[in-house]
Parts: sequence; C-alpha cells; structure tokens
Amino acid sequence: MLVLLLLLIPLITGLGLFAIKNEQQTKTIALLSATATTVVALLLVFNKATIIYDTPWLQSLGARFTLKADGMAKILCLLTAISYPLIFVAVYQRSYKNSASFYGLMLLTQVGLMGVFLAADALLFYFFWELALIPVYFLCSIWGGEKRIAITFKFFIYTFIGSLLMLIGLLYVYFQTVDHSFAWESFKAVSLGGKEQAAVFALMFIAFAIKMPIFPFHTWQPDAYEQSPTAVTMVLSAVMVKMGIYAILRWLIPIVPMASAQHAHMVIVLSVIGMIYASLIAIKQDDIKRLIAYSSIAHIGLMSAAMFTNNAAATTGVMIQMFNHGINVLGLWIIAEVIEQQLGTRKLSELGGLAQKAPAMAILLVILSLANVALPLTNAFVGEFLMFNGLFQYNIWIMAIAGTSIILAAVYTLNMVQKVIYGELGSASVNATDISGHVKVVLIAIVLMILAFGVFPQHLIELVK
Amino acid sequence: MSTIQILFFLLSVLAIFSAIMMLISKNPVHSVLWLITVFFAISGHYILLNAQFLAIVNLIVYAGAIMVLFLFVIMLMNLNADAEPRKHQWMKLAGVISGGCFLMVLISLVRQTVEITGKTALVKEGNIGLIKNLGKALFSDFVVPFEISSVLFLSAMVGAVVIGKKD
Amino acid sequence: MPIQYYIYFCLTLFSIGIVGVLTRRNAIIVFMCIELMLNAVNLLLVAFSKMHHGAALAGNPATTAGIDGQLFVFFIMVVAAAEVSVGLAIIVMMYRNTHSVDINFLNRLKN
Amino acid sequence: MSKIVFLVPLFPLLGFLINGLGRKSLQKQATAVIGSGVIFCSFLLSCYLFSLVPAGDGVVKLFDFIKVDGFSIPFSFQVDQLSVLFLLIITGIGFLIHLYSAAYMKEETADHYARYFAYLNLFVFSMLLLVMGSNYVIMFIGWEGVGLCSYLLIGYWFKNANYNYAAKKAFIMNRIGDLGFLLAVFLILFKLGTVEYNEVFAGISTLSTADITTITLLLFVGAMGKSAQIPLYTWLPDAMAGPTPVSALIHAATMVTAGIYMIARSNILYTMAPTTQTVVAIIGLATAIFAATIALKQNDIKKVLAYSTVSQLGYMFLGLGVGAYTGAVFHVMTHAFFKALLFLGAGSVIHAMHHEQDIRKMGNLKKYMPITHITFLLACLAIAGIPPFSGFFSKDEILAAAFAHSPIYYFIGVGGALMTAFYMFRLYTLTFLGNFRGTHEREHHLHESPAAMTIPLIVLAVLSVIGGFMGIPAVFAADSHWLEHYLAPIFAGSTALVTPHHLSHTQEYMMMGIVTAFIIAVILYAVNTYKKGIGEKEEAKGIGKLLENKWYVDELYDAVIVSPLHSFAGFLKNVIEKTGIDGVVNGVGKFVAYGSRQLRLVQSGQVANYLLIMILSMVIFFIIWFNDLHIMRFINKLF
Amino acid sequence: MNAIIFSAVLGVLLMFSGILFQKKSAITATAVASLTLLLIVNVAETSGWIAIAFDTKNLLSFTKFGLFFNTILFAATLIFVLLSGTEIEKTGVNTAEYYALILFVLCGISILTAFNGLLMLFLGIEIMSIPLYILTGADKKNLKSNEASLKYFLMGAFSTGIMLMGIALVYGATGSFDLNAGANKPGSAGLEIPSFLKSAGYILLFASMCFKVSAAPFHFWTPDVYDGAPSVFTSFMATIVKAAGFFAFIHLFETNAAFLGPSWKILVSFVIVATLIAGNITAVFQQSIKRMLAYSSIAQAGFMLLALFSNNDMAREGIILYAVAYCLATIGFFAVLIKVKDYTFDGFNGLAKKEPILAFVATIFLLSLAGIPLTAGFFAKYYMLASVVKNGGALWLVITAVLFAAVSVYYYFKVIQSMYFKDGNPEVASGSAMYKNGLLLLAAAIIVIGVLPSIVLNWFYF
Repeated sequence: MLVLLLLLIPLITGLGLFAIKNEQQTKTIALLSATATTVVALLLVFNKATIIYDTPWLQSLGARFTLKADGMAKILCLLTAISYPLIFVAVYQRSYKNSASFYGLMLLTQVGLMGVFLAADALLFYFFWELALIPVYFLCSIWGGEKRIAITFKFFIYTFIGSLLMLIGLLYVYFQTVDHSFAWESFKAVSLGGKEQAAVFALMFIAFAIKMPIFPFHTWQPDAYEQSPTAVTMVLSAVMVKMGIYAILRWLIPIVPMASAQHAHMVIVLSVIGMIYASLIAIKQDDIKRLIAYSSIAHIGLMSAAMFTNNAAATTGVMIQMFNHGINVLGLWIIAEVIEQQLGTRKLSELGGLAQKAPAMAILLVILSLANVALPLTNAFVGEFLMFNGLFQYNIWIMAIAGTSIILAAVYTLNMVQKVIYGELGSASVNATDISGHVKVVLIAIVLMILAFGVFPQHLIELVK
Repeated sequence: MSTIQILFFLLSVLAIFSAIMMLISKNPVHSVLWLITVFFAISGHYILLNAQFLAIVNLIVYAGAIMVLFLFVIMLMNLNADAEPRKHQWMKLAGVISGGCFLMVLISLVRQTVEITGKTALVKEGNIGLIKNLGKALFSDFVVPFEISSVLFLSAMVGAVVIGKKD
Repeated sequence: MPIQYYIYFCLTLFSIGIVGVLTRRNAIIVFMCIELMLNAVNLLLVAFSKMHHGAALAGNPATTAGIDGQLFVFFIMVVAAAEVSVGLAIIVMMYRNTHSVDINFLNRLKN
Repeated sequence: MSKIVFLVPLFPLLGFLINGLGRKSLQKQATAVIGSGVIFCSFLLSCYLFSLVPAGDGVVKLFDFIKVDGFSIPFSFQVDQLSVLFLLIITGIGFLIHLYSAAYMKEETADHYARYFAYLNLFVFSMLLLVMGSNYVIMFIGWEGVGLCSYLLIGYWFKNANYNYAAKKAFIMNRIGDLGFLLAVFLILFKLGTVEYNEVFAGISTLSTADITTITLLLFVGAMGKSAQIPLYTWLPDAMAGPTPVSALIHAATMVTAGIYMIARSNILYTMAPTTQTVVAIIGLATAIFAATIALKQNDIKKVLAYSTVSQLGYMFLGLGVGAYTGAVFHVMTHAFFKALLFLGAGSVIHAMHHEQDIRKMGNLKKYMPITHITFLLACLAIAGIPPFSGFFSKDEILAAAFAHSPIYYFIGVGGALMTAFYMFRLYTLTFLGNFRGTHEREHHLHESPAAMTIPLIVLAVLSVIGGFMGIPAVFAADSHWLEHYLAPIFAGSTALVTPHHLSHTQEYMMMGIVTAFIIAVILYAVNTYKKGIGEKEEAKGIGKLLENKWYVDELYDAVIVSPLHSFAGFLKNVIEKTGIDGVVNGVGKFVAYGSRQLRLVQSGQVANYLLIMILSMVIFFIIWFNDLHIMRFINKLF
Repeated sequence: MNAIIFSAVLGVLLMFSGILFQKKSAITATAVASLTLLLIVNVAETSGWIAIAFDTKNLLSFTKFGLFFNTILFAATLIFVLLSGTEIEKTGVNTAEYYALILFVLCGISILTAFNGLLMLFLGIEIMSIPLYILTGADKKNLKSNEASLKYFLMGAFSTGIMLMGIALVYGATGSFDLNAGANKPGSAGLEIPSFLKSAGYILLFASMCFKVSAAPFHFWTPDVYDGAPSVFTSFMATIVKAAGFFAFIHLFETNAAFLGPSWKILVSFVIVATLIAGNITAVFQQSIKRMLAYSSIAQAGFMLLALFSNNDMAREGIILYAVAYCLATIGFFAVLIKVKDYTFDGFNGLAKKEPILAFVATIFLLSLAGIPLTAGFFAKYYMLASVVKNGGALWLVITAVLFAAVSVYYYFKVIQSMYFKDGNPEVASGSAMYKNGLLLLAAAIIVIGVLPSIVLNWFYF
C-alpha cells in the first residue's frame, strides 16, 4: 500500500491542481504533496523488506499492476521524492504563468517517474515510461525558452522513437514467456537464443541509450536542458535520465544477459568515447546550462559503461551514483537557475566575481562543483570509485582512457567556478545579490546530503543491496 | 469452323472494334453509339451462351436505359460538338501502355493456368440462362441479395434526387 | 467454345475500358469506359457460368450449377444502373457549377 | 589509544566548521585562537600518540566506508612510527604557521580572515587523513583533500584572475597524478582484493614483478603530481600566488611531501620493483637539477623558494629511489623546518615590503629586520648543507646512499647541492645585504614583523639548526641515528631485502669535507657577486634567458597539450557535435520534410494519374506474385 | 439480420421524417432515436435476445465478431450524430435525406460485417459506397465538394470494375462465390499448387479492397475526397466507413490469404510500407489540418493493415480496439475541427486560451491518434504490433511501422503546438454545453479504454 501512495499522492494532487486558480495555493499544495511523498518514500526506505503491491490489470494481455520496491527502486524513488520538494522550494519565488497547470504537470511527471522505478510488469513499465514523458513535453513547450517548441519537439520525438522500439522488444520477449505474462519474473525466466537476444537488446538498448543519453544519441539533451524551464530541467537531469540507467539494470541486462555481455564492449567503448567527448565539449561551453548538460552526459557515460562491466561492485556503484548524481546535478541547476533569474544571462563570459556579491552562493557552488568532480568525501566519489574499479577490472586501458575524464571534469568544472564566482565582476554580475533564504535552505540540504553520503556511503550501499 | 465459332469471332471483333471506336471517336455522341454497338455485340454473345434473360436485360437496361440516359445528359450539356481538348500525348501513351501491360500480365497468367486448359464454355446448350430457372434461383437462394439491392436502388434514388434537384 | 477465348476477349474489352479511363478527359466518356469494363466482366461471368454448368452437367443433367454466375451478372447490372443514376447526377451537378465535364480541371484538390 | 586517535583529525575539522560557518560573526581574534588552537590540540595529541607508538596497536577502525561484494574498505587510521612522525611535522609546523598567519593575514576583513583559517584547518584535516589512513583509499581521500585545499588557498585572493588560474592549474595537474594513484589503487584492489596497508604488504609475495612495477609506477605518477616532480612540477611555482604562510605550510612543509610519505609507506613495494626505483631516482635527480637551474635566475623571492622546494623534493625522491627511505623521511623533516622557515621569512619580508616580491627591489633588509635576517640566514645555511645545520645531515645521508648506488647520482646530486647553495645565497644577499634598491617611501615603512610572526621564525630556526642531530650518521657516532632506529619497524621489510653496503669512514669524511668546502666557496662567490644587486633592466642572454623563462616548459606544455586540446574540443563542439551528430539527427527530420514536399506532388489532383498509378501497381502486384520465391529469398538474405 | 433490416427500414423512416418535421433539430432527434434503436436491436441480436431469423442460404453469416463490430460502428455513428448533428443540419437543406443515406451506409456496413460470399461483399460495398458519393457532394455549391464527389465516384466505380473482374476470375477458378470455395488441387508432387486464375482474382480483389480502405498505392482518392467533402461527412467516412472496410478486408482474406503463398506476405508488407510512407510522410508537409487528417487516416490504415498481415486472434481483437480508438478519436477531433473556421494550422493558434475545453479534448484525441499510452490509441497500435510480433519474424515491418508512428507524432503534435504554445485569436464557433460535455465524455472514454482496454474486449468475449 505504501508504494501505491507514492503514485497516488502526486497523481491526485496533480490532477486536482488543474482546478485551482490561486497561485499561492497551488504552490502550497504542490509543496505539501511533494513533502508527503517524500515522507512516504522515507518510510519505504526505512522499511528493509521488499514491498510488493499487486493487483490484476489486463489479464487477457498477461499484464498486472505490479509495483515492487526493492533496493534499487527504493533509492530512485527516494531520489524522485526528495528532488521534488527541493525543486519546488527552489523555484518558490518564481512565478509561472498558469502556475496550477505547471505544478499539476510537474506532479504528473512525478507519477510517471515513480511508476517507472516501481513497475515490476513490463507493460506497466512502458506505460509509466511514456507517462513521464508527456507532461514534460507540455512543461517544456509552454514554459520553456525561446526555441522551446522545436527543441522540445525534437526531444519528444527522439525519445518517443526509442520507447516504441523498446515496446517492440518487450513484446518480443513477452511472446517468448512461458506463461504469456509481462511480469518481470517471467521475463527473467525467458531464455532466448543468441540471435533473438541480439535483436531484443538492440531494440531496447536504443530506447535507453536515447534516454540516458549515450553518445551519439545525446544531441537532444543539451538543447532540451537549455530550453526547458529550469524546474523541469532539474527533473529531467536529476531524475529522468536515471530512467534509462535503471531500465538497463532492471529490464535489459537480466533479460538478455547473453546479448548484454556480447555487446558490452561496444557499449562501454561508446560510453567512454561519450565521456571524453562530452567533457571536451563542456570545456568549450560558454553557457552554464549547456555546460552542466554536457557534464551530465559525461557522468552518465561512466554509469552506462560501468553497468556493462558485469561487476557487482560496479553495479552497486551505478545504483548509488544514480542517486548521488541526481542530488548533485539538482544543486548545480538550482545555482544556474538563480544566476539566470537574477542576472538574466547564462553566459560565463558575462559573469564573474560573484564570490564578492554572493558569498553564500559561491561557497555552495564550490561544494557542488567538488561533488561534480567526485572529490572524496563528497557523495559522488564512492560511486565513481566503485564504477571505475569495475571498469578497471573489465579492461585497464579503457579505464585509463575513461579516467582522463576525471581530469577533464576538473578542467571544465573549475573553469565554470572560476568564471562564475572568481575574478573581477563581470558585465552581468554587477547587480547581483546573494541567494534568497529558501534557495539557501534547499542548497544547504543538498550539500548536507552530499557530505553525509560522502562520508557514510555505506548506508546507501546497504539500501541497494 | 462451325457457325458458332464464326459468330463468336464476328461478335468479338465487332465488340472490340466498337470499343476502340468508342475510345477514339472525338464526338461523345458517337462514343455513346459505339458503346451501344458493343452492348449489342455482348448481348449477341449472351445469346450464343444461351443466356437469354441476360441478353434481353442487357439490351433493355444497358443499351436501352443507361445509354439513353447518357445520351440525354450529353445532349443536355450540349457536348455533341467535340468539347474535349486534347489530352497530353504522353498521358495517352502511358494510358495505353499501362493498359496493355495489365492485359499482357493477365493473359500470360491465364495462359499458365492449368486447370482451365481444355475447358469449354457450354454454348447453345444448358438452360440455366433461361428466365424460369433464373427466376427460381433468384427468389429462393438469392432472395436476400435481391431484397437488399432494393436498398441500393433506394439510396441511389435518394442520392440522385438530393444531388440533382435544385435547392 | 474454349473458355480461353472468352477470357481473352473479355480481358481485352476490360483493358480497352481501362485505357479509355486513363486516356479520356470527358467525365462522361470515362464513365462509359467503366461501364464497358463492367460489361466485360459480365460476359466473363456468364462464360464461366456456362463453363461450370457444362462441367456439372456431365454428372447431373438437372444441375443448376453455374446459375449463380448469371445471377451475379444480374446484380452487377442492378448496381451499374444505380451507379449510373448517381454518377450522372454528380456529373450534371458538376456541370452546373463549372460548365465543364473535363476531369483534367478537377484539380482544386491536390498535393 | 584507539579512543583518541580520531580526535587528531577531528580538531582541525572542528576548527574548519566553526570558522567556516561562523565566519560572518566571529571576531578576528577568536578566529585566530580557534584556528590555531585546534591545531595545537592536535599537536598535543600527536605528541601523546608519539609517546604511545612503540606500544600501540596500529590500526584503529572507525566504520565501514565502502563494503560491497568483493571487497571492503574501512575508514580506519593507522598509527605507527611513520605516521606519527608526519603527524608531528604537520601539526607542529602547522601550528607555527597558523600562529604566523594570525598576524600575517591581519589586513584581511574578518570574514575572509575566518575563511582563510577555515581553509587552513581543512588542509590540516585532509593532510592528517592522508598520513593517518590505514589504506590507500583513505590516503586518497586526504590526497585529493589537500589538493582541494591547495586549490582554495592558492586562489584565496579570488579577485585576481591569475591567481585563480594558478589554483586551477595546481588542481588539474594534481588530478593528473591522482589518476595514476587511482589506477594503482584499482590494480591493488584487483590483484589483492584489499587496499589495507598491512594486508597489501603481507600479500605482496603473491604478485608478479610486473604487477608490482606497474603498481609502483602508477603510484609514483600520483607522487609526481603531488610532489611536483618532472613533468608535473609546473604548478608549484605558480602556486606561490597564495598567501605566503600557505606556501610555507602546503607547498613546502607538508602537502608536497605527501608523495614521499606515500612511497615511504609503500617502501616494500618499491624495494621489490627495482625498475621503478631507478625511475624514481632518475626523475628525482633530474627534477633536483632542473629546478635548481631555474632557481638560479629567478627574481621573485617566492619563486626562488618554490623552485628550491621542487629541487629539494627531487632529492627526496632520489633518496627513495636509491632505497634511503630513512634519509628521504629525514630530509622531509629537516626540509620542513628550514623551508617553512625560509617561506615564513620571505613572508615576513613581503609583509614588510608591502607585498613586493621582486628581490631586485630589496636589499639591506638586515638593518630593518634583524630577527628575520638571522633566522633566514640560518635556514639558508641549513639548506645549503653546511654542517652542523640540519640540512647537512639529511642531504648527506641521501647523497651517501646515492653514491653507494651509483657515483653518477652522487656527482650530479652534489652539483645540485652547489647550485642550491648558490641561488639561496644569491637570494639571501640580494634581500638582506647590499643597499636598499626600492623606493624611499617603502624604505620608510620597513619594519620588523610582530611577535606572532617572529616567534615561529625563531622556533623553526632552532629546529633547523638542531634538527639534524636526530640522524647523526654512523660515521660520527655509531648507533646515534635516532631516526633510523625509530623508523626501523616501518622499513624493516625493505632493509631485509637489500644488503646495505657502507662506505668506509675515510671515504665518507673525504666526501663531506670536499663538498662542504665547495659549498662554502660557492656561498662566498654568490655573496660577493650579488652584494651590489642586479639591475632590473638587465637583459639576460643565451642560457640565462632560457633559465629566466624556466626553460620555456610552460610554453611547451601550452603548445603541445593545452592548445591542441582546446582546438580539438572546439572542433568537437562546432563541427562534430553541431554539423556532425546533430546534423544527422536533424537531417533525418529534414529528409522527411523534403520527402513530404516531393511526395505530395504525386498527389497531382488528376484522376487519370491516380488511376494510372493504381493500374501500374496492380501490374507490379502480379509481377511480385510471379516472382515471390525470388523475392522471399532476397528478403531472407537481407534480414 | 436485425441490423440490416432495421437500418434499411429506419433509413426509409428518416427519409420521411423530412416531410413530417419542419425543424431540423427534430430530424436529428429522430436520427438519434433511430440509431439508438438500431444499436439496441443489434445488441439484442448479439446477446441472443431477439434475432430475426432468416434463411440467408449461407450468403450471410452473423458471427459474434461481426455483430460486435456492428455495435461499435453503430455506437460510433450515434456519437458522431450526437456531436455533429447540428453540423449535418447546416450542411444543406436535405437533412433528412442525409440521415437516411447514413443509415443506408450502415446497412451496407451491416452486410459487410456478415458477408459470407463475394456476392454479398460486392453488394455491401456498393450499398456503402453509393450514399457516400452523394454525401461527399452534399455541399452542392462548393466546387471542392463537387470535385471530391466526382473524383470519388469515378475512382470508386473504377475500383468496383477491378473488384468485379477479380470476382469473375475467382468464380472462373472455383465455380462458386463462397469465400472458402475451391480448395487447391494437389499437384503432381502432392503439393498444393496455387490456381493462377484464383490468385489473379484475389490479387485484383486485394487491390480493390486496398482502394476501399485507402491503402497505398490506391489511396489517392482519400486526401482529395476527405478534403473536399463537408467536414462532418469526412468524419463519418474516415472513421466508420473505413473501419467497416477493414473488417471486410480482413474477413475476406482471413482464409484466402494462405493460398497466395509467400507472395501474400510480400504484397501486404509492400502495401503496408507504401501506405505508411504515403500517409505519414505526405502528412508532414500539409498546411490544412483537415487535409493532414486525411493523410493521417491513410497512415492509420497502414497500421490497421498490420492486422491483415498477422491474421491471428490478436489481430482480430486488435482491429476491434483499433476501430474503437480510431473512430472515437477521429470523430471527436473532427467535431472540434468543424467548430474552427480556419482549417490551417495557424487557424488553431491560441485555441487553448480561447476554448480551453475544446483544446484539451482535441489534445486527448490527438494523443490517442498518435498512440500515446493512457489513451485508447495506444492499445490499438499495441495490439497491431503485438499481433505481428506474435507470429514471429517480420520484426523489420514492426520497426518500420513504429518509426512511422514516430513521424505521425510530428504532425499530430503540430496541432497541439498550435493550440497550446502559439498565440493567436482563432475564429471558433462555441458549441453548446451538451456538445462540450459530450466531447469530455468522449475524451474520458478514450482514456478509460487507454487504461483498461479489456472493457471493450470483454464485451466481445462476454
């Protein structure tokens, strides 16, 4: 029942919000809902057992409404749940036109995300997968930046193609199941031949690769991140890209293990190329949002490479890194949002010297940046350590090449830090003031999480075991 | 060559010739007349096949009613002078060629059909084409389509009225 | 008569009808060509009907096999008549509005 | 013991938190007291630990840091002779430098003052983690942590873009080394399934020589970055952008010696990998000479000291490379004393000169700053290796070991020592002797520094003078090398593996004598040459210009690595990403749109055309039907 | 049989209602009543309460599947009339006749869902088609409507000719018009050899059926006719009529596909791919939403053809679901479209501001057409894909279909973009409250089916 609440709370409030006109009320209700969800998620996390909710749905199709919260699902639900109140508080002062619809759609997205992470039935999974996408399409297209319509459209169609291919893959497996069921267990029990596995792998992998995104399917992402309203960007990059990774861990590798192992090399090489590639491009970015976007691609690249190393520790690393990367990147986006809101620019060349005007923000940005470069004792370190370790055991040379990304990460992250907060005041930062109280609260919460999970990562590791 | 064969070929040649003439005559009225000739030839075929009822119906319905209707319309529109501008030559050529291809393909198909080799259409004999037999069948086995075709007529009638009458 | 002859003949007529549909511009003539096609089919059906009848007759003198073919022709005629009434009405309506029955001018709707 | 070990790093951490969080509200006084106080507490604790060590049990586990299938990494501390020695150096010198900073940084506003102390405390914390960690991962945590603090402190004056650049450079170059370190950790983890020192060293026998060589080389790459060895040394001179006490603490006394600590800690690995040892020795030696040559022509007081540090670090690596682990650690210690002293002295000078660092504009400062002068001179003598100052003993130990290994090492090393003596006394002379060459206004303001700054100078001067007696070579008195005895348990594994070959006493005396004589000659020559000062406009030529421009290494790196990388990144961003990948993605869309425009032309509106296409497609249908088997075969081939 | 009789009789009744009632709304009301009655009698027959038994001499056979299909199409027609009745009234003066013709079309449809031989197929198609020629030309003063009508008629008659030739050839080969007649004679090697004549006949039949369901390359009439016809009748033609056509198509080839041998799969996949290309790709560049919908209906036909390709149980269930989903969404969207004056995309700019409810329901309909989950359209497409996957092989066809589904998202979402993301002041006739509520109910139905498609299918299975 607890897991069902994770879906119901945002669903009901999300739909209910459309009826509300008052902006203040909207915000309050949305925030309350998000907080309630977080509480439920926390209860779920503290409950050690795997919680299952199961009810018939489409029996003729062999699909059931099955939600299953095991460690990996829990940690991602927690991420989804936690990020929402943080986002809502962070954008509390920002006034979106038609705010009821905005918050309503945001909450509906949350339903989709939760569903994706909880679903233990392939068809249900696919449903939520799409459900998470549709509200985002509207959110970005209505409240986004200048080129929002075309960019969002590209993003939507791109991911939509992927998900349809995934559907074919799922269908294919479904017809091979013994009991004609979409249940995860039945899927796992299917043993496909080599050629079939390869086909299913190709179909499903493309969907997940686009979602994550893995080089060279990534071009929608910087554009989408740049053009989306920042609150949505936060959801996209903190939570939504994790859908792809999660899906690979849950729905791809266990179901077609042979093909996964066969293609692991290709995926890992692609991912590593993507890491280096995105890092290099990030170095040359002048737009803070695009920079974070490329940095995110690089980080995701590491996760996707580590997943395919077939190494238990690395997989653990991926799981906790999903959470940690979500938290970190959320913080970075909040900073980007604050900068853009306040100074009206995202160009690094126009910024600078914010440490003088906004010391609190500067400190928080530095800590977030450190987490971004996976400095030890920040949360990202543990994940990256485990993942690199897995990659190392897979192939030392690939790991060595991938490892250069930690240098490059330092380069672009410190570039950003330097250009934003250090140096003389830039043309746009003359009028800057420090971040407001509630943004500070959010960021401090994030920083505390960064440090807490950096020093005591074992709690997360225990959770995902 | 028996009489029937001679008749067959005569009628066939007549029909084809008339059809081609219908196709190429510039004056629509001429076309109508040529088409009526075709229908007559076909009715001749029906008689050869001892399908007397159909032969008569063909004459009455087609050559009589339908073609007269055509003629009326053409005259109503005063199209008897050649009102038709020339079509693009290539389009004509393409039409003839594709029609020819279609014919060729179908004929080659028929030529390869094994099961009809040596089969003949019963000429002169066989009385299924007689009105008595047809009537029996029509009102017993085929009464449903017969009744249903009334709906067809009704709708055609309604349609013609709806379309044709002045608002 | 060998059935092939009928088939070839009917197909030829049918194809002439097709060629006419493709090459003529006058809507009425086009329609007439379609009628020609229908007639070709009719004759073919009757020929087949007699063929099947002939085949069945050998075994059973009282058979009515093949009668359905001729009845089908009857229904085709019914339909053709109905079509003609509607079709001519449409052509007349068209003519009233445009004073033309040239199908080449039917290109307000395209692309 | 296990109960209090964690307090040692905890105090600086507390200091960091209090100063960092309270920087808006704390008075400067309070900041300084807290900042220095916590370090002093740690120092006292370290002293206590020092007294416990011979009896102590070593490893203290706090909690499980990472525990996954396959391996577990505890968060635990190892307290033994080596770490306690470093603890003392770090907290001791750290405390002095904190004290010194309290006065040196007086001009900063209260919150920046607090920020400074917070960073400094954080640095000490990280450094303590580095040396106290009982496994490579904890060491790596400290390793990166000190890099971070170095970054923060170099860029302390964040308004200056150049300083930020220097800070960034330091961090990134360190990261290059860190990657090597990390790879080594992974390799250890892969081969042995553990990163705990005790277990690694115990399991070493199961490893092949190739593995050990790889591990040690990779670890050494880490050390290169942290301890500023060729080719990763260029960040250290630039790091002088930070406040001078920072240079003293981080870039002279403690952080840069982390590489030496690490190798000393892993001595058994290195001993078992002779190839690596050779590499270490050669790189150390090359760095020692190379940096010394650059130092000869530098005019920035801190730059000279920086290159000197790089050079001295090179000596330490030489020592490690030739197996003189004790010597290297010994040199770390003495170097910490005198180099910290030199930096603090330089800081005192800079403080007096109002942040003027060009030695060509100084001179005759001994008149205004007697304490600074004396202490600085003592430090110069120590670094030059004049007996009985501390530097003599430690450097001699290394050189002696080098000679035992290969005389070539020795002679080159001695050449470096001579250069050291030369540039140090060039520096000393230009700064303190001769006439003052700055403006009158500046001369007017010259003053001795306050007590908070001079007391550390004096303490360090005393240490620089007497520090060497901790390791009196056997040639003077048998069994009087206290340090060697003290550290013997740490290096026991290594000493067991190598057969020591001692030089004869006569030989040793002779070498000492000759070298000392040479050094004294060089010193005199330097003092003589530079008494008059050097002109600012003096254009260096030939090799001098080369040295003045630091062999153009920075420019070389820029041309060979940085610029190509940037243009490659630009190429990726503008060409591959935009027109390449995104072009393909958008191209699909464009292709569809183009297809749409073309395809709708088929919809010509002409009935005849439509019917024509229908007829033709029927013909095609028939053709397909005729040839279905061929087509099927074709399709099957395709898929 | 109920449906055939009642639709014919009620059609005649409606014809006379024009004389009885002066007010057009009364005629509409009668139509609604008639359709409801029709629906009821059909359900009655399906469930076996009241069925007019009639010996059809094996010419018609009333299966549950066919009757259920009838129910769906009748219900769709009812919804169509409820939503767009006022528009039918506005189209011309002959309201009663239009309703009568619609009922005659339904009569034809009832035959098509029950035919058991080529004769009834032919009659059914003609009864369905001839009223449509009229309805297309209902807007007599509008040249586009005239043109569409004439084009439709000429091409329709031509395809009838093709179909008849096909029937004739089949008859020649088998001597019967029964669907299952004339098993192939075993050849010398004991293998069944396909009868060339029969195959040729069925290929021609295939072509003409393709024409009826507007499958490429026989689709050319569709855009022009749908575009030219009065919008309300386009809505009817594009949905109910087309669905019936599909039923007939699938029914016709259910048993007769096998003997065409491997070429059958090639032919169908050729047609599917061509249809998907022609529909989707051409739709991308359209400026008029109405014309875009015409192309999109071709594209949807491409998807429905997958049922023909797979030809299994799942395909049959799927075609039901597809019919429901597609009819509801298209009828709904047309009901909105009719209210907007300018049919171009720009004419929809800013609709969400002016008429939020219309825009919202239109969005749901479009999402359903695009096959987005949570809408009925998803399961429709899902079943189609699943039926093909179930047969194994032919993954490439599924992938192609899916890629084109993604293309379809492009043009459907362009409408959403116009409504929601662009500013403008569209001229839109505001509908009555009943109309809006009806639309909302329809949208709700689409979502409910999208979540629980078994609602529809369970009726089928009872």
